[in-house]
Amino acid sequence: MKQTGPLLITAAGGFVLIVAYFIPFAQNWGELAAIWFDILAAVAFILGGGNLLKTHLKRISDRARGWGYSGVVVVSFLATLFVGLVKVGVNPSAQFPDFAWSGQYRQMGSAFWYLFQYAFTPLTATMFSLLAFYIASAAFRAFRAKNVEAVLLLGTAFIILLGRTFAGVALTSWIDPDVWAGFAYFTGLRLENLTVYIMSVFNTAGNRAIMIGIALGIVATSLKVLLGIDRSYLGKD
Amino acid sequence: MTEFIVNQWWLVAIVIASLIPLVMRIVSAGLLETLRTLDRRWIFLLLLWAVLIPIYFIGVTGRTFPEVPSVLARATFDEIDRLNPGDPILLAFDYDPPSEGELGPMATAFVYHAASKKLRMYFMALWPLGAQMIDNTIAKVITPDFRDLVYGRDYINLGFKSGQEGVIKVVVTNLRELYTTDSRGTAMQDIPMMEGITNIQQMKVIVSVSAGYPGTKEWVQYAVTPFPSLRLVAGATGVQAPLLYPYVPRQLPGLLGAIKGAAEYEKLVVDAYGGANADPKYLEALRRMGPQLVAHLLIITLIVVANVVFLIDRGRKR
Amino acid sequence: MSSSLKGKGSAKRSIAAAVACAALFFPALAAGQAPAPPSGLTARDHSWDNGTRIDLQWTASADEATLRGYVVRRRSTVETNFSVVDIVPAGTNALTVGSLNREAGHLFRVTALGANSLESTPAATTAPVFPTMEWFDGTRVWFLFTLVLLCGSVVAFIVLARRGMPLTLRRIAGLEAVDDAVGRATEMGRPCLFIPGINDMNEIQTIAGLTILSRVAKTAAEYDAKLEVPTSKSLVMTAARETMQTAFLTAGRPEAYNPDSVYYVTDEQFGYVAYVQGLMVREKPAACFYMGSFFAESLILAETGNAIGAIQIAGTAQPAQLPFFVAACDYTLIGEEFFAASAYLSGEPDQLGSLKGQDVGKLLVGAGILLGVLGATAAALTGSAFIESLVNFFTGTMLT
Amino acid sequence: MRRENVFWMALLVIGAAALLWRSAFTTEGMGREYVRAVPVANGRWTQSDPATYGEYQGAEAALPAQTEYQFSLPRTIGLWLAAFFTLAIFSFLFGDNPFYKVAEAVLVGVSAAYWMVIGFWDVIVPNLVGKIWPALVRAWAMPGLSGPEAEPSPSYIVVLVLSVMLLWRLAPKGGWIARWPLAFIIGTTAGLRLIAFLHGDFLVQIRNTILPLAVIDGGVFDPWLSLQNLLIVVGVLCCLVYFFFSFEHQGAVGATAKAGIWVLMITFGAAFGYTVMGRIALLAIRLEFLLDDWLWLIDPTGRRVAALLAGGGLG
Repeated sequence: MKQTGPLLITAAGGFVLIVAYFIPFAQNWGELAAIWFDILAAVAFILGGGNLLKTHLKRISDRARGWGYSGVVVVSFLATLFVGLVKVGVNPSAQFPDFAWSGQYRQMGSAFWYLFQYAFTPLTATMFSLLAFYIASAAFRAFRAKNVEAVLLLGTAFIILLGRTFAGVALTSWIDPDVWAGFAYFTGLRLENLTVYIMSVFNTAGNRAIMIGIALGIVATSLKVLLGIDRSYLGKD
Repeated sequence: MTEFIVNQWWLVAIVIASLIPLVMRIVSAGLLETLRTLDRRWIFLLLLWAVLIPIYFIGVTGRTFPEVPSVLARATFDEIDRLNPGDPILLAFDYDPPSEGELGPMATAFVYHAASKKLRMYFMALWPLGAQMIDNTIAKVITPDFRDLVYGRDYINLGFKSGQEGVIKVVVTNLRELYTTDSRGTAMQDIPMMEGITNIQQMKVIVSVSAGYPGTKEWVQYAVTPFPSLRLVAGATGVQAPLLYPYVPRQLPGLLGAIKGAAEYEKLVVDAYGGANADPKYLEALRRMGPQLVAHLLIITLIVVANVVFLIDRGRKR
Repeated sequence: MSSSLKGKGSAKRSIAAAVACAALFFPALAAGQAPAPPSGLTARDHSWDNGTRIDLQWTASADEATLRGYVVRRRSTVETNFSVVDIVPAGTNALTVGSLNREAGHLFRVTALGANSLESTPAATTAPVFPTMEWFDGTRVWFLFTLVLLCGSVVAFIVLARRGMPLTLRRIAGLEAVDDAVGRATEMGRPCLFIPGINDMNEIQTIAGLTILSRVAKTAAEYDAKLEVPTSKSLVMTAARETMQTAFLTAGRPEAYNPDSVYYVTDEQFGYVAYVQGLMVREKPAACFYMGSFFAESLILAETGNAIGAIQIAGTAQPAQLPFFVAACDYTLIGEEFFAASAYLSGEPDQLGSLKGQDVGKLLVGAGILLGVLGATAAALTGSAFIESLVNFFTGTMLT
Repeated sequence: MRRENVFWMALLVIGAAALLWRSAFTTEGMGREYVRAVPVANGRWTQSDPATYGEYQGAEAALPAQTEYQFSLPRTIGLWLAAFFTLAIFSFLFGDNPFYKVAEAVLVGVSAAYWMVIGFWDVIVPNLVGKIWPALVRAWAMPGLSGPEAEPSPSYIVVLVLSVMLLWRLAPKGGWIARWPLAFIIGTTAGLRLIAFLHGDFLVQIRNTILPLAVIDGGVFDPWLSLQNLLIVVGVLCCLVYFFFSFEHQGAVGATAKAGIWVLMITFGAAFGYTVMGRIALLAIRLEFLLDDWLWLIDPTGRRVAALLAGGGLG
């Protein structure tokens, strides 16, 4: 029961949705399943949030290395949760001024908005911007002409990098039919055009093949899940 | 340039001072050895200066690099520019603050273009934070510069709906099924510009500004593929753009890739509607192309240097 | 082929423009007589559909030879004005109107459009027609065919493999390295880190990643290595715990399983990566596995892992992130290889059979592309309408 | 390395001192936020919209005792915090340090709660409670709920049951019950994705690859477009061969697979090049924040130039 039940639910859920795709009156079941998933994922936040609290409270009580930072996690977590759920500092919606809870929880000027604007946004955006540095160091370290594959990888990146800036355009702007009529046949070699060709030919071909392969991989994986061949996440006993 | 260096001597001093340890290292250990064992933090520092100095330079002097719009940027521009005043246009903003740097200028330019053309704008978002991005863009463009446009008559924020691509599937045939109110909670029947609008197929153009899933790809898959008469143009991040090229031009007639695409489109819009002294806030991407250029050149130099060192070493081994 | 499509579209548009011009600006200039009207307009529900289509049929106008085409108009019972649905070229006498509302009845009018841009009196339907919904969507019958073909080949090879059909497979670099990496971490006395991507359980890549986790966890249990799995989604945490527990049980060391080694961090992509990045420089794992759906964080993880000198094995089906993994990791499973990895790692016959089935799928794709390309080329070279219609049937009906 | 660290610390201290001096003792100043009071709901509340220093100066010049534009202390504190967080994250590039650890802890705590709050107000309230008990939600948080949305949907009871089963894990016994909703999620995901990828990506990509190898436009043979089509078709086929699992990559198959890898490498190189652009822009916007919003060193959009507010021409 503990294992066959979930296996049956998996198979039934999946096959019903596959069949529903061909039956007009059931065609919106897929969307319904997606909405249900969102609800379940939102409910699961209780598990995740609880786990987060548990992990960090344990570190604090154990006085584990760096427990002070766990304290910061717990405080910022609980504070944000409280001001967001209780809508601290949120005015009712202008449409319904008599409904105290009708305001948007992320309304400008509310406590939750302050946290969003001055903590969440700068922190996430700066984390994201670290990528600029990492990309430079990766380019320096990994792009070495060790073999044909590596040469193609770095050569293409090189052309795109140049072709997408003003400098690249200037570099090959001498290939101009106005300079010499014969250049009319070679304008394709101008960097900005070369970039477009690489994107529309090789990039298209490569991505298409990858996408076709991925679709086949997803078909096989989904089937294995539905047939109960892949089932490690359903536990044992 | 010289004037800039003289006036901002302190910045020059900081940059030079910060590089002194590296120079000392090169002097003591030799250039090749330094490069071979280069601490990646030196690369980080070089990149920081490569981005920061151009920003500062452009910020002080106000100069930008010229942009030549590419075919795709022009195609995007034309898709919107051929519309007539009052035509409905859907603006789907599926991104969040971390992608603001790339997509913010595009969103601004799209709204500026649509507002200048007096199109009826319907905003919606599949990302929770997209609704915020819509409000920000409206506050940046429409509220200060198009005071004659009225909310509910000329533009509307339908807000965020959860359900990812499921939302697209539904609104393509029946908008009212999911959207009974706008983001402010006003019922649909009380909004003048919603009269007669029952689904997304009535939009003349769909503009998708997206940073990932769900985004432009899902709009192609679930809106344009089943209803090929829909016209979709997109602004995408540099990461997303290569994945969208396979859809160009049949399913996706216009595509702006990364800050470069934004700068090209910005230029087209500002040239057409901004006048001689365009508000600098509409030139954000053009300004950002400066640091872009220098950083690109730095990365190219790094690749070249790394390969020279690599080839010298390989030559010695043989 | 694409040019012919374009041609048709622009012809339609130019006719529409002509109609508009004639009607709006030059009513007096369009001298001459309106053409004879079409007749006998019938409207019937389109069979085997999802209730959005109606088939129209009419008898040609007597002036068919000189016509520009027919203008089809529609209005539902809740609307007051007719609106143009389509303008079809002369010689056509049927049209399927789509995207209709099932709740309302629909009325149609067809007029002939003369060479002088004058329209005839309309042929009209009298009673409103309702599109009805059948129990099977006939437009998807070819898709059903493809589905059965592909799923069938996967299932068939799974069955064959169970019956003992010998299977040979090519090597995938990187998969052999999984066990070695865990082993090395054990020797060095340092932990292993497994990142199952940042998407939730509604993503097949996450599920595929967890299947690989079960193998990594089993090896870790055997070697007695420490394995840490921070997750970005609560549901993934739940599923990963089940996976780990099962793996430790299979390895015969259920007592070594520590549920706290799988934990939730935050749903926010960059919050998660900020945490993992910090974790990596502080705990210095010797082996890092990135298996699942990744976005911008891929390079942050891979570069940090590189800086601490960890062995890194990545697998994802996010094409945008593959370049970064390829550049910064020791081994990368590209796209389909990632989905194949669990089959390779388990070595069970049914798993390997599914790989054969995928290969048959690729053979079919290759054959289909070759046939289609040959047909399209032949159509372009010979200009044969028959071949073109065959190709159009293939791309427009079978492949939609 | 030691000496270098001392050098860096010295640079940082000098820099910080210069900033403080500039903020406190010069006319330019730095890092202040201003707001504009806007009445909402017929004047029942005032909302503070962001305003610029330039607007404030303009308003002050026009009417010295005005109250519409004001200096905002909470937002100024927020701005300085944001700048601190930005620098703290950047400091990780130099090495792990207490500033980064604090920023990381705040980020984890705030963002985890942030997504929970979104899940509660945007998913659970409208899509679960609102479907099962719409009257409650209308009377409480969503007075605008109306039409078919306001009808109770009994099928959502199923989700409620699944939710309870999912949370059963917290109970001391019967944790396996939580596997049922998990099985439901995984099963429906497998079914949905199988169909979506096959119908969306798979067929579309095959269809788009069926291109004529000889392009004849208006009766004229177009060699470039023909070559382009040929390269695309051959490229796709070679890459597909690379993904074959049944054959060792030797002989002709090996050569084709090799060509496939080459196409893939070009694809990856192109994607890499493209991404660099995006990432630099992200760094640029953070540095713009530091230089413009916080330090007031540059002012590309003229936000600190006193503007004449009356009239305010249209764009």
